[in-house]
Amino acid sequence: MSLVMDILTICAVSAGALFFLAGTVGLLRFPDTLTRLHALTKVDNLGLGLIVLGLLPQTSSVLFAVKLVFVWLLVQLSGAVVTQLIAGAVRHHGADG
Amino acid sequence: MPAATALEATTADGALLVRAIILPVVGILLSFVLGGRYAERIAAFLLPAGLCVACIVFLKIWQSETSLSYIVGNWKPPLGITLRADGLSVAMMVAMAIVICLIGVFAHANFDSRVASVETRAPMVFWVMLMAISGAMNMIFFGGDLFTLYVALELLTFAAVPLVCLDGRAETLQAALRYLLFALLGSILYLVGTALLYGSYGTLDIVLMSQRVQIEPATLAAATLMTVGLFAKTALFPLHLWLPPAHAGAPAAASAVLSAVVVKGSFFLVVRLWFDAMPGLLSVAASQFIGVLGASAIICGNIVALRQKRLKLLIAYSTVAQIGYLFLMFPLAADPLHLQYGDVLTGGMLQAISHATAKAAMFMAAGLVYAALGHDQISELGGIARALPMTMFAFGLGGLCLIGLPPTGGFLAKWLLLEATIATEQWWWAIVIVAGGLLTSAYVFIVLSRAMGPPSAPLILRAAVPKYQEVAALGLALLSVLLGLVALGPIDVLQVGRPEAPMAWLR
Amino acid sequence: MPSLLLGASVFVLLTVALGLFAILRRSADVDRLMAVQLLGTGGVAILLLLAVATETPSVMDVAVMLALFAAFAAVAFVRDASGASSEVRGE
Amino acid sequence: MNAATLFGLCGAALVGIGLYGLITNPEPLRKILAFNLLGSGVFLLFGIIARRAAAAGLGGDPVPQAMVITAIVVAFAATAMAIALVQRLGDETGQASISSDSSETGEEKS
Amino acid sequence: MSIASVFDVALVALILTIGASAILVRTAFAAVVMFVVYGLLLSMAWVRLHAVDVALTEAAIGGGMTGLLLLGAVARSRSVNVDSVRVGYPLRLAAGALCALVAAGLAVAIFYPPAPVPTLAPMVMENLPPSGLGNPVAGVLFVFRALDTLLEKVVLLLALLGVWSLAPDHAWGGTPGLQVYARPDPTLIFLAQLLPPVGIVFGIYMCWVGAKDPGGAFQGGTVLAAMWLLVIVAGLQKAPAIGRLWLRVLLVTGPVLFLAIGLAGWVFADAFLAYPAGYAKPLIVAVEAALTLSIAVALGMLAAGPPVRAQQQ
Repeated sequence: MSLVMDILTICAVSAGALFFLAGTVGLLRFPDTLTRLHALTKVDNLGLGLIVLGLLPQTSSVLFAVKLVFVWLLVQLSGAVVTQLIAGAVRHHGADG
Repeated sequence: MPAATALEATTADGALLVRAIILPVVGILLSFVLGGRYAERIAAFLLPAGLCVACIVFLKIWQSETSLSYIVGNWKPPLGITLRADGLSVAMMVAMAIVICLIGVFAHANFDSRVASVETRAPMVFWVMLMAISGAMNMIFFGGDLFTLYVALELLTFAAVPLVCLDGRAETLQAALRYLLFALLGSILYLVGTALLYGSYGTLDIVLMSQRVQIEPATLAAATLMTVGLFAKTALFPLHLWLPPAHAGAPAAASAVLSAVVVKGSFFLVVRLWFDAMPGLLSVAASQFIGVLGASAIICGNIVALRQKRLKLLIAYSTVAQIGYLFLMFPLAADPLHLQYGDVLTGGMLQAISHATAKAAMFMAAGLVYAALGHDQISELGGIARALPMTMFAFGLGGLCLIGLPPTGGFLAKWLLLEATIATEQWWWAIVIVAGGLLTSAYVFIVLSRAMGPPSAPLILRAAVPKYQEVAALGLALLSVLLGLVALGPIDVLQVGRPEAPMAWLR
Repeated sequence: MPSLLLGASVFVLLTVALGLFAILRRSADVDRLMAVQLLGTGGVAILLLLAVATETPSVMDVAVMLALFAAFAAVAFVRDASGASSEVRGE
Repeated sequence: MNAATLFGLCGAALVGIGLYGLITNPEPLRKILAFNLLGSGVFLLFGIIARRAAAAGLGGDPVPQAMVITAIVVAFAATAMAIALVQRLGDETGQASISSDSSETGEEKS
Repeated sequence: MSIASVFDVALVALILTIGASAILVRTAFAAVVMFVVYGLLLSMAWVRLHAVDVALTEAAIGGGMTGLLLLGAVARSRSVNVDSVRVGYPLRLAAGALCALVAAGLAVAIFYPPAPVPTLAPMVMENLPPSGLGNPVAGVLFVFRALDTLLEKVVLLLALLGVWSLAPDHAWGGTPGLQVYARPDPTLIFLAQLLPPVGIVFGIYMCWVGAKDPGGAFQGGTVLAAMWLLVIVAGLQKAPAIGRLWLRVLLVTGPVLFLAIGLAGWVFADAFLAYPAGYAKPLIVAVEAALTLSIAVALGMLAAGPPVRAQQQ
């Protein structure tokens, strides 16, 4: 059982880390601000999400697990709002902000 | 644990020390809730109460000839904090309490909080900050722990900076900003030192530290950084640039507090550091270097003061010079061959106290002149001595004290320092002291002769000066003169709690 | 398992660092803001990994703290942008 | 070299960097920022001293840690006061020379 | 080299680079953004130094609140651009040499720790049980060095009064000049409605957990302050006038309670700031709760700046 869990953890955390890499590459390569913003949201959603998913089997208590999910939700919320705000600013002032 | 910790306990009257610190804190908290209209009344009650406590502590220590200590929360150092009062602290405490009280009397005219029907800005800020300064000074005098002293130092900074720019003009704001940056740099350097010392000795308690301290790289680095930081706060010579604009730009009562009281706080910490926390660590070369800084301050400060056109700036530059005298005690006290330790410390402290009284009187006098004339151009002071005789008399007496003429406190202080230069065969400092006195007498004479001369145009006083303000200034000036008489009386109190001789030389 | 999680945290730190430099090289303010956002998320991930790897639950509170404060830079920035374009209320 | 020493060297370097910024940067706001950097370097020194003294089942000596918390709050208060001063100064001097600075705002963003 | 040390080396390198560029970068805005990033990195460093209490404080105050203050200042100073005359090259060189000397001196000082490293950790742990606290840092702050903590609250109040003192005379007693949105922004309002309840719960949790785990009044208070500021910035609530009685009362509640309990210790435990045996924990928790509120209000008002508008009667 614990082996399955460990494999799950390894897969999910690695995948999450790869999404961080992918998001970063996107930030580097994408041509304009809005598409770079898009890459950033992928990091927020999937990168952190997968890492949290991978960490869940390793937690020792329920409270711990709840906190993990809570952190993820919090980042979702603030990430979404921040991208909205940035996008709005870009629309108002052009990419130079 | 060393034996001394086991012995140390709260002494019978130690609780007085806590009272001296709590009183101002209570005043600040009360003023916030009751509002600025009551701030002055609270201060009018609490500052004299603080003076009473100070006098009681002074008498106890003078009579019993032992220091007081109080262990806060019954947690002994190194874990807890101890408050200690020795001769140096009580002498300074009483002097500062008197000066602050008289400044309070003087400030009533400018910061009367009851004239308006609602809370107003300047009175609220001034009175709360005045109480905060008195509390912070007490904390600095009693604090037995280097980190507590850091907090006290910050308390002093935050109380002093807003006083500089109370009138909100651009140039005073600039001065306040510069002062704040210097002060913050000073306290952060001090903080680095406490970190390193804690890392080396596992305590920040001054007495424990003095038992454990050794000459090693970390300690020397810590001591250097702390000293430089405190120099910046005290405005010793190359780090003095913030002082003249800040002290000259503030309202008269605030200038008096800043010049007379606030700079003494960081100076006192330098003394604590080198003579109590790390006795004997000061090398001869380092002490000579500090002496050179002090000497440069005396010469440069006085020369620049001589060239000032405005009275308040002249007094501010004279503060730079007088601070220099304070640091002459380091080369004189650190001389390894002659143990003139005690007398030199006494001289230094007397200089601090007499400068406090004289300088406060002079700033008040300058403030009154400004109020009466609407300017403080020295060249146009003619006739003011006839219009405000008491004020100019106070200014003159303060000037005598700064010059160091007998029987003033300044004379006694400089005499003790001069004696030490002879005893330790360091004649070069004697030249500086005498030259400084001559330069000081030159600018005091210039101001007085202008003031007594005839006016160029018929003198019109813009405002009547309240009598009690003049009396407050004169009172302080008389105190600075009478201070010379302490030689007959309680001067021994300064030696209470001093070790017989600096220990490290004997090691 | 702890060493794997630590390794993952090193990986995330390095990618975040890479992204950080790239974004900070650009001169537009919006890109700089994205750097803050990226590091906020990356920092949360790193702290979570550290918390589990070293079995110190309290580290997770630090992650919560970062997540709570991550939005603030953007809020302050947009406040500036909208303040510059139109009248700020009350002034 | 252990972790404590590494972070200690980092703290020492930050003190140097912050001090440099405080001395050489003419802009008050940048000076304030440099002061904060300098402060955080000093706090790190406290941190490594605490870490170095780990004992009794604790990851570090709690006494310096508590001191850092106190010092961080004090540093924040100092920053707030300094920034308020800078802004008031800007208001006072800005009113005198509003015309001269309007041309520079666009340039700074590019 | 273990993985942990690879992490540490990478973190230190990143901190130093970001820190140096915060000083050297050209525009003030870029520097402030760097500083915010720097604050985030630093809280990771504190985690690595096993100082979670400090990491929490640094994340909240060092990165969050200071960043907010600096960003706000940069935003306003843009319209009044300061002409940045660079300091001359020789002076910069001299300053660089001096700073390198200081850094090197410090590096030497910490490179050679004393042979048995002095520590108070065992003494703290030995004396902690009577207080009923589980968090040694809270023990130091509220039991052993309570005087420092009390005085620091006074420092905070003085700094606040100092900030207020920069108001023009006519605005005294009025509302602070915290910049709010001109137009209500739906996204921001959404955030300001959703985040504060979460933040408030977390702030209270921080304060409550501080007795046994990392956390406490400072960290909790900062979170509450941040949430308050968010609500004000979004325009959902107005910043209070500084003359308000409730504001003043909240500001002093914590210090007053602390002082009162300290004075009660004089009577009941025969020393100022000592706690009577058996009552230590409830008393400390009460003090922390009151302090959390006071700190929240003080930090929030500090960040909000001096009053600029007279209060409408």
